[in-house]
Amino acid sequence: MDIEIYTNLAYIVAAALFIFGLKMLGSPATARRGNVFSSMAMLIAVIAGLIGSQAVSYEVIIVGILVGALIGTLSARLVAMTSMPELVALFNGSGGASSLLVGWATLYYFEGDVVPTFTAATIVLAILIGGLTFTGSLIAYGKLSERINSAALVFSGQRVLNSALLLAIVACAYLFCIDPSATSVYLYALLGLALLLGVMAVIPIGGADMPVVISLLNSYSGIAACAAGFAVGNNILIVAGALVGASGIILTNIMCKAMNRSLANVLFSGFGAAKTAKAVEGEVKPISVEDAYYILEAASNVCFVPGYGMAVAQAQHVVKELGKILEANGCEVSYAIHPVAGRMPGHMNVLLAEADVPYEQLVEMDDINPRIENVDVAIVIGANDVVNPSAREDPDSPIYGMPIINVDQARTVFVLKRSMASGFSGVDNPLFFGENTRMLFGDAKESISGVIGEFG
Amino acid sequence: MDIEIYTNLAYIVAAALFIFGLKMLGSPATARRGNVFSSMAMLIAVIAGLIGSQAVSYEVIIVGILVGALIGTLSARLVAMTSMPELVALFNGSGGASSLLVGWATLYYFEGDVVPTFTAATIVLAILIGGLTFTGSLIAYGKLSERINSAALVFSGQRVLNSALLLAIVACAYLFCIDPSATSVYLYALLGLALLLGVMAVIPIGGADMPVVISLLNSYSGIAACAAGFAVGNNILIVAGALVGASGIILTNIMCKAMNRSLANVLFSGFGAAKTAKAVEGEVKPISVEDAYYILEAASNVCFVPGYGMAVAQAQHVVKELGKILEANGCEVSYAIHPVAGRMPGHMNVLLAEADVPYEQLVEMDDINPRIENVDVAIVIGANDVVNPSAREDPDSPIYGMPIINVDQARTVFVLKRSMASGFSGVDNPLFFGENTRMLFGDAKESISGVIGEFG
Amino acid sequence: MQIAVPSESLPSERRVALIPDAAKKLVRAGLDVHIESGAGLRSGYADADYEAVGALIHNDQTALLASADLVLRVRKPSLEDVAKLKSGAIHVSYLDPYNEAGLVDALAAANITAISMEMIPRTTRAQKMDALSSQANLAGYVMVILAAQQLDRILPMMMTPAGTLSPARVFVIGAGVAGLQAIATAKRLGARVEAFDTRAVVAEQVQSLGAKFVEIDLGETGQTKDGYANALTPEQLELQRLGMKDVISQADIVITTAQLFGRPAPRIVTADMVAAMKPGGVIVDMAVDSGGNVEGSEPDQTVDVNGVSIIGMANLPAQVCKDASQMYSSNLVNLVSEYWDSEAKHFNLDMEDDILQGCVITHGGALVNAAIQSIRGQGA
Amino acid sequence: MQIAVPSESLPSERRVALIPDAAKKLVRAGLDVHIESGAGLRSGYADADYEAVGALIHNDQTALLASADLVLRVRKPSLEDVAKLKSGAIHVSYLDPYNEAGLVDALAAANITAISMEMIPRTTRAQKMDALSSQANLAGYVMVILAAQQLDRILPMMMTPAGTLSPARVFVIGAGVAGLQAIATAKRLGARVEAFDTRAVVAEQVQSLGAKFVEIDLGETGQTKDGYANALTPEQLELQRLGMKDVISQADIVITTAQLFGRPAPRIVTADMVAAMKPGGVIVDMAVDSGGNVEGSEPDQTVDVNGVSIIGMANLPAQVCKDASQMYSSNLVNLVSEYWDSEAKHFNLDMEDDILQGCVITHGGALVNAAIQSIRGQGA
Amino acid sequence: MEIIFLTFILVLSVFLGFELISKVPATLHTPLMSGANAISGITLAGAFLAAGATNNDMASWLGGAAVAFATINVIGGYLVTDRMLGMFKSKRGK
Amino acid sequence: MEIIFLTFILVLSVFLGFELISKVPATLHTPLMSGANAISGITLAGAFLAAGATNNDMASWLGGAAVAFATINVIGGYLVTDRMLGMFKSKRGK
Ligand SMILES: NC(=O)c1ccc[n+]([C@@H]2O[C@H](COP(=O)([O-])OP(=O)(O)OC[C@H]3O[C@@H](n4cnc5c(N)ncnc54)[C@H](OP(=O)(O)O)[C@@H]3O)[C@@H](O)[C@H]2O)c1
Ligand SMILES: NC(=O)c1ccc[n+]([C@@H]2O[C@H](COP(=O)([O-])OP(=O)(O)OC[C@H]3O[C@@H](n4cnc5c(N)ncnc54)[C@H](OP(=O)(O)O)[C@@H]3O)[C@@H](O)[C@H]2O)c1
Ligand SMILES: NC(=O)c1ccc[n+]([C@@H]2O[C@H](COP(=O)([O-])OP(=O)(O)OC[C@H]3O[C@@H](n4cnc5c(N)ncnc54)[C@H](O)[C@@H]3O)[C@@H](O)[C@H]2O)c1
Ligand SMILES: NC(=O)c1ccc[n+]([C@@H]2O[C@H](COP(=O)([O-])OP(=O)(O)OC[C@H]3O[C@@H](n4cnc5c(N)ncnc54)[C@H](O)[C@@H]3O)[C@@H](O)[C@H]2O)c1
Repeated sequence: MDIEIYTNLAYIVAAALFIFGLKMLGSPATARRGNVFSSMAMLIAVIAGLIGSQAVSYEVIIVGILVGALIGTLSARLVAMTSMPELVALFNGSGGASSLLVGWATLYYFEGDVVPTFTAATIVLAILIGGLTFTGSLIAYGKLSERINSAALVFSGQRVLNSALLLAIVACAYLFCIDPSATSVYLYALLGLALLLGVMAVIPIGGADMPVVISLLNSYSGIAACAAGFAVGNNILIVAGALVGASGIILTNIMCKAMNRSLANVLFSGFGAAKTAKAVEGEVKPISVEDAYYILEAASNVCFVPGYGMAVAQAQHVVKELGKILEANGCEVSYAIHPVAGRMPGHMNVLLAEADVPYEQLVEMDDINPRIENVDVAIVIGANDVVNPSAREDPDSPIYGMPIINVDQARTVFVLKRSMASGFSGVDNPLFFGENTRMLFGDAKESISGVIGEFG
Repeated sequence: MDIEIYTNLAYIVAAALFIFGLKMLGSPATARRGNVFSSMAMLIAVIAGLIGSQAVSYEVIIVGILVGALIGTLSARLVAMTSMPELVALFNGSGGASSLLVGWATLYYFEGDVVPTFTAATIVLAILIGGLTFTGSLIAYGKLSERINSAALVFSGQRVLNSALLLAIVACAYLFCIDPSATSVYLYALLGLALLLGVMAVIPIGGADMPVVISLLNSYSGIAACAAGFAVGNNILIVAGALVGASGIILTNIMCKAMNRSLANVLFSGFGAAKTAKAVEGEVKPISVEDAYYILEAASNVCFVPGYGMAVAQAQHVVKELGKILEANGCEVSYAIHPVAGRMPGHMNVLLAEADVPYEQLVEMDDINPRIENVDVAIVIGANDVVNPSAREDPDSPIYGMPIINVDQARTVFVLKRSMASGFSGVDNPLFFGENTRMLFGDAKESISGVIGEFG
Repeated sequence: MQIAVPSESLPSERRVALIPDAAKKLVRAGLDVHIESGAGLRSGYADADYEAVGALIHNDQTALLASADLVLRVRKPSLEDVAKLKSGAIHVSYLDPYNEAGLVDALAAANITAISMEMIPRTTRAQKMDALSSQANLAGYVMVILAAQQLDRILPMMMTPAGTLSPARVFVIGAGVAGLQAIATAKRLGARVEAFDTRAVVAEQVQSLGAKFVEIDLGETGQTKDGYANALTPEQLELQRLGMKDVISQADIVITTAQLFGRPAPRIVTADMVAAMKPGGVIVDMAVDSGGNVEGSEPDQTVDVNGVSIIGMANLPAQVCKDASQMYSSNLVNLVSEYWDSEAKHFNLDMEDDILQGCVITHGGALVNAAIQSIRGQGA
Repeated sequence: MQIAVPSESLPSERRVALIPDAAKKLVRAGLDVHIESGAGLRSGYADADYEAVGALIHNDQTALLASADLVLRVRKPSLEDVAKLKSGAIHVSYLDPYNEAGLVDALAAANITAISMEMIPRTTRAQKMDALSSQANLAGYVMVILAAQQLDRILPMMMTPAGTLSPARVFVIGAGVAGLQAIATAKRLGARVEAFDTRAVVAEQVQSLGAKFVEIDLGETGQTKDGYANALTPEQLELQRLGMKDVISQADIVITTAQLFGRPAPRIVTADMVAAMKPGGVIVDMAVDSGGNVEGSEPDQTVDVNGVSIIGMANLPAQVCKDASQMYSSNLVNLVSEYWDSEAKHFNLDMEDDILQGCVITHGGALVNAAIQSIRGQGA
Repeated sequence: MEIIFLTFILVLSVFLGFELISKVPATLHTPLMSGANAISGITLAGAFLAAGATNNDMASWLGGAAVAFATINVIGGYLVTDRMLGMFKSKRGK
Repeated sequence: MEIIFLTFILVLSVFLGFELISKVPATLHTPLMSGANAISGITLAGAFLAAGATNNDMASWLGGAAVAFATINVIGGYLVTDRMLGMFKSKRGK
């Protein structure tokens, strides 16, 4: 009893350190110290756990630790910096496997005794989520390191198969919980199904989305640790697992936003979303100020394309301010001026000179168009006709033949305007429906100020 | 046992609702809903607590609730809006009293049994903090409603008395814990001392600081509830109490900053700080961007006083931006231009026109000086000579006789500059050492951008 | 294909139809560019600059015109010039076809394809050839500089040890291309700017430049489909005058830019309004050439009316002839390039094209322009 | 106490020493203000405006001067004017005391207390009376307007359908009061502005206006304690010329403001630099009156040197005479108010006062000014 | 062991309390304080234990008083907070 | 009752986890993920229970494997995170 109290006191200290560590990891200035805090917490927790386990034999433990430490150290030290994400995936898989094994091993405590249903349920969770994390991470690793085809793998009957898989898992889990034991066939079925689930969940996701998948699986491995914690009744597993589970979800969400996707889209794209993707083409995709921030924060080449709306909103000063913030963020910034933007020749020049945008950053249409593909984000500020692709593509358009700034060929386009209304020439603009276009509705000045606020 | 599980499940739900409620209370858009959430949480917790208490007789409970509800409802409904802060103080005092009583009553459970030392300690805490909160809140109420003299009460021997009081409390607490019982004389001594402590802690604080004191006592009452929770072993008391205790401390801190004082200053000013206050006169008081934000956020009349440093920092655009944000915040904004500010006649006009500050907001020195006392915050942006009070006061100064903008007579002055260096005329500036002056060191543009970021 | 750029015959015309940079583009496109000696001199371009880009210099204007397939110039040709052109040649310049019936007839008779730069339609696609806009833009800037130079005050506000100078008040009437640029320039100089236009749609544009739009309720007005203003009824003009008198009496500078295409300009500022201005005030009348918006304005003169100066400079863009020439040349090059097939070395004058339908006045020996024809119809 | 404001005798001097608003302040302070009829006319102020604020109008200048205790004017008096003054009167105006030895002697002989507005010391406290600064400030603005009007280009950048016009380049030499205002005005108009000054301390001030400071290493320079520049050695001048030639050859507008107080201005822009400029370029020489910074500049003329115009306007502030008069009047009113005891109705000329020590030239029948005395000493 | 759990809960709640409140505009200082104050009336849930016990008169009297005081805090606190917040309605709506 | 406490702890931890991470610059996404991943190796503390028991061979084998896997996660995770963060050193320092 005494030992239990002391280990748990140590766990409390460890929990506090984990909390500090995670918090500090989220900010550039403190991230490294945060990692040290968190590793100290781990040391305390592990030593306390070791003492608290009141182990009878230490051989297996020592061998396990030695093997694990060796593999962990070597791979962390030797692997090239560029393959870090794969490595994290592998480590994450180990965590999942460990949770699965702990859950499984717990069953053997009860030899002969009845396993309480609650414990059985937590064991099932630990096994399921641990197994899913394990194989899911392996597949993610494979895709990232291109050991397996990194393209999304979609085959007919996939949805049916996945549905069947889920059904089977629910059934086995139920049957196992009714009569839980270390020798239950359902246990083995569950083990297999969990591993299969991980594979099935990740194969239909493309390689480019892997970082998000890993982050999600990381969150899962926290949940798995949490479930294992319930199974063995260990506080620190629950606290640390829950912290990782919850903050992992948030981080995943942040990453999705930075990639311009919803979490749901990533979570379920494996189950048939690929099919429906085509259908949403031609849809207007609004974006929030916050999401715009995440994308801009990660961009390294931003081009502003101002139009009459910037003048109406008198947004030139905030635009310049955002430009400077982006530059400070290590981003290349330019202002592409279309000759007829605005309502008088040189309209944009007057405004941008007033805001003291250096002449060097102003580029002409003919200079920006050849390198527009390298622009990560083209921010169209209240321009419309001058970025209307139908001037280039649609011979029936009244503005056909007018050269435009080809923002539709930039990686991402933000269009800042108040509505879907057309511009001076009154023609519709297919740009707004583009695949890579995001509409940031609202007064341009307010929208930009909002984004600046997010950077603050 | 079953009941205990269900009440505790209810407590979990309540805890979650409390957390949501508190979070939402911190933002204008959601505050009201947050209060509703929190009150729902309270309802759930109270009902669960009532059922979980497995009370034998309900008479006392019902009478207590009726009396409390009547008083609470009537006072909340009838008291004028302007006396809200006093009322909150009274309510807070009731909370403290309740914790004290619960702690005290717990002793009677053990009739004959030995009270565990831990429980005794938590009881002492509940009584001490509860008692302190109770009388402290009453004094705060008295000062606010001016039923007692709202000035800080300082008398000779106060420090000695307070030290003796603290010593006595420690001694009694120790003696009580050695042999805890409902009939211990030390218990009664503690009760008395706790109540006295509350009085002694609050009387030396002036009426103007009462809101901070109430916020702090509020935090204490949370801690008292938490201690009572430990005494009776009730989870929701611990969770809710700790939440209030911790968030109360943070809120107190925020309020101190908005008042330009440190928490330590408020906490200990009663114990003799009043004596040393004089000595710190003539000291430079730097301020952080964050603290500047809190003060500006609460200001209703702000006057910018630009000088040459604004030109050097090219801060005109961000200044204008901050001006607009303040206006949007309901604040009156003006720009006071000293005729010789800058390095050429009309220097400030050029800059502010570039930033498109409306001419209507520019005021001349002779117009602002008569009403400078009404200015909550004068923000001096890289000006120095033109706000140097020695031009007004010190006949030996080389700039004696030059009319200046009397920012030193504004309620608060922020001086934004990079160092303590002197300006064009090379004379020292006593403004920087003023009682109501805060130095915001750093490049003016960065400082202002920082403040804008805080508003974001 | 031989392009000829004769010198401008009007001595006050300092612009040139083709600057060396523009000539270079045409040479590159495979056209032979011939320049009359000294054509660019008044804009600061020597013959050598043209030769450097591959153009040929001619001393004899008559020979130059006679051999040209395409003539580019700023001002309308004289009747003698028309006589010198070879049949079938294309002639591009300002023409003033609404008022120059005789010249148009002569061009038609000589079988010249005459393109009038004023008649480039105001469509989005034609903007790059729109010389009216490009020159009006510069005129807007010039008017403010002239006014600032004439005014006995400074435009910006200044708070100085020697007191505060209040910003000058500038009132711009007509917020078209020139008016907007005038607003922008005056704003830049720090003046307090107000503007008025009969087209209510431009209020937003005025505000987008940080100036104030003066609201005067005139009832129904409107604009033609090309973006030109409709003429006002006499009652509306009276209403407008009353509404503006107040603003004018407080203004230090008044700039009028109200032109009605092809017709005499409206008289907006009357003598009593001028009289109401403070002595020292300045008025710039951009429409002085087409009748004048201001009572008492005289072409190319600065008239003093009780201390108020009325500047009536006719050829405002020529004040900044270097930039004006550059922009006009660009317009011409854009026009030529649009229809020049550099593969086939052929000038592709497709008369179905909406731009050409607007700006070609005579072709194949006849008056082909619908707008001018309809005016003639009325006249008959 | 009777104050007299005679008309300026120089026909080109459009300023007036006291505008009605300023006269009002003096009247309120209990002084009798007498104005010669028509004195304010050239700045736009009628006699009636003065009468309205309580000043008296005189037709006879001689009588006016003879009865005055305090004379306020812009330009230095003629010897005849001095003769008309009554003994013991105070005379405030520009005086040019370094060069006008005869006039100074005459003033001393006539027992006039002569205050020279150029000699107001440049202390922070005296700034409100500092007419040199207030007028130089306006001159800075005027120079840019004049140059912009003369230039055959526009100053701002414009990206238009007819091509991009690059911003004009403006080079300001001497970043004192006038130079800084010139920089600010050119920046406002959208030009690309560079500036140079021998005093390295102004680099920051130049940058604070958004312009570029041209660094030329001249070795040791420096400024006097009053903030005026020291004269350069011949070697330094040569270094500076070389360094600036490059910048000048690219500039569209060059503005020189380098004056050395009381001495001939340095010759900064030589003929070869002028020749290196593009045709159409414009130079404005503010120092033309004290010898000229630019080779070939002529007072009150615009000289054309191979297409480059050199504007040598001597009295720049008079171009904006209304504002210039307002500021000069303010300076005078501030000076008078500083020493006028309105209780005791007494003019309190405390010769220990550091401002008066600087600006009073003659007093009590003698030359009292230390600076002028020391010059005389050297001369002897 | 129960103490351990309680301590765990305490520590986590304290951290959560710190994290929950970050930037609060000045106008919300008083309502937030008042709202938090109402929550601290949670002692009510603990007071029932004492008030409902019949075994000891003193305890149940103390408990009754505790219930009354806590109820004042709870009811009064929520009502007052709501009244205060009602005044902001639609004034701002970020 | 223990389950109740554990659930309490779980709920509070989840809330805390949500609150802790708010705005994270893109450059920190991977390190933060990796650092959090290392924390999820906490299963190690639970794996000892199984690995240290002699009473059942199977359990101790499973436990041993669990220990090894978890150790990989912990050691590797912290080292990799540190390596990544080392690269930012002094690049930014808000
Ligand atoms: N440059 C010239 O000299 C000149 C002269 C005359 C005409 N034009 C013509 O004007 C057009 C110029 O193209 P453009 O792309 O600059 O302008 P545009 O096509 O007229 O589009 C401007 C867009 O800005 C948006 N907007 C207006 N106010 C806004 C605000 N406060 N915040 C955010 N968005 C706002 C409007 O959309 P919402 O209403 O949905 O917000 C509108 O679609 C061309 O067609 C050109 O031919 C040019
Ligand atoms: N208006 C005119 O015509 C004229 C002409 C000549 C001289 N003057 C003289 O100039 C003075 C004008 O007074 P003033 O109050 O405007 O200026 P000032 O007295 O010269 O003070 C300017 C202050 O700005 C600060 N500063 C410089 N760069 C900064 C930056 N990047 N960020 C923040 N602060 C910065 C400096 O302090 P740190 O170094 O500590 O930052 C300095 O103390 C008067 O003495 C006047 O007589 C005026
Ligand atoms: N579609 C295009 O690409 C394109 C190209 C060039 C110009 N435009 C548009 O065409 C419009 C007209 O251009 P413009 O400057 O050549 O026009 P303009 O020279 O014919 O007239 C100048 C301005 O004066 C105004 N006006 C006329 N009578 C008036 C009166 N009595 N009082 C006050 N104002 C009066 C007109 O409304 C116009 O705004 C502009 O709005 C411009 O934006 C469009
Ligand atoms: N203390 C005060 O309150 C006060 C009042 C007015 C002016 N000032 C200061 O006095 C200084 C001079 O004022 P000013 O404009 O009347 O001076 P100025 O007219 O004597 O000279 C103009 C400028 O030309 C520069 N110059 C001289 N020789 C030059 C050369 N060879 N090449 C290039 N530049 C040369 C000078 O350095 C000066 O900046 C300014 O810096 C001003 O700020 C101070």
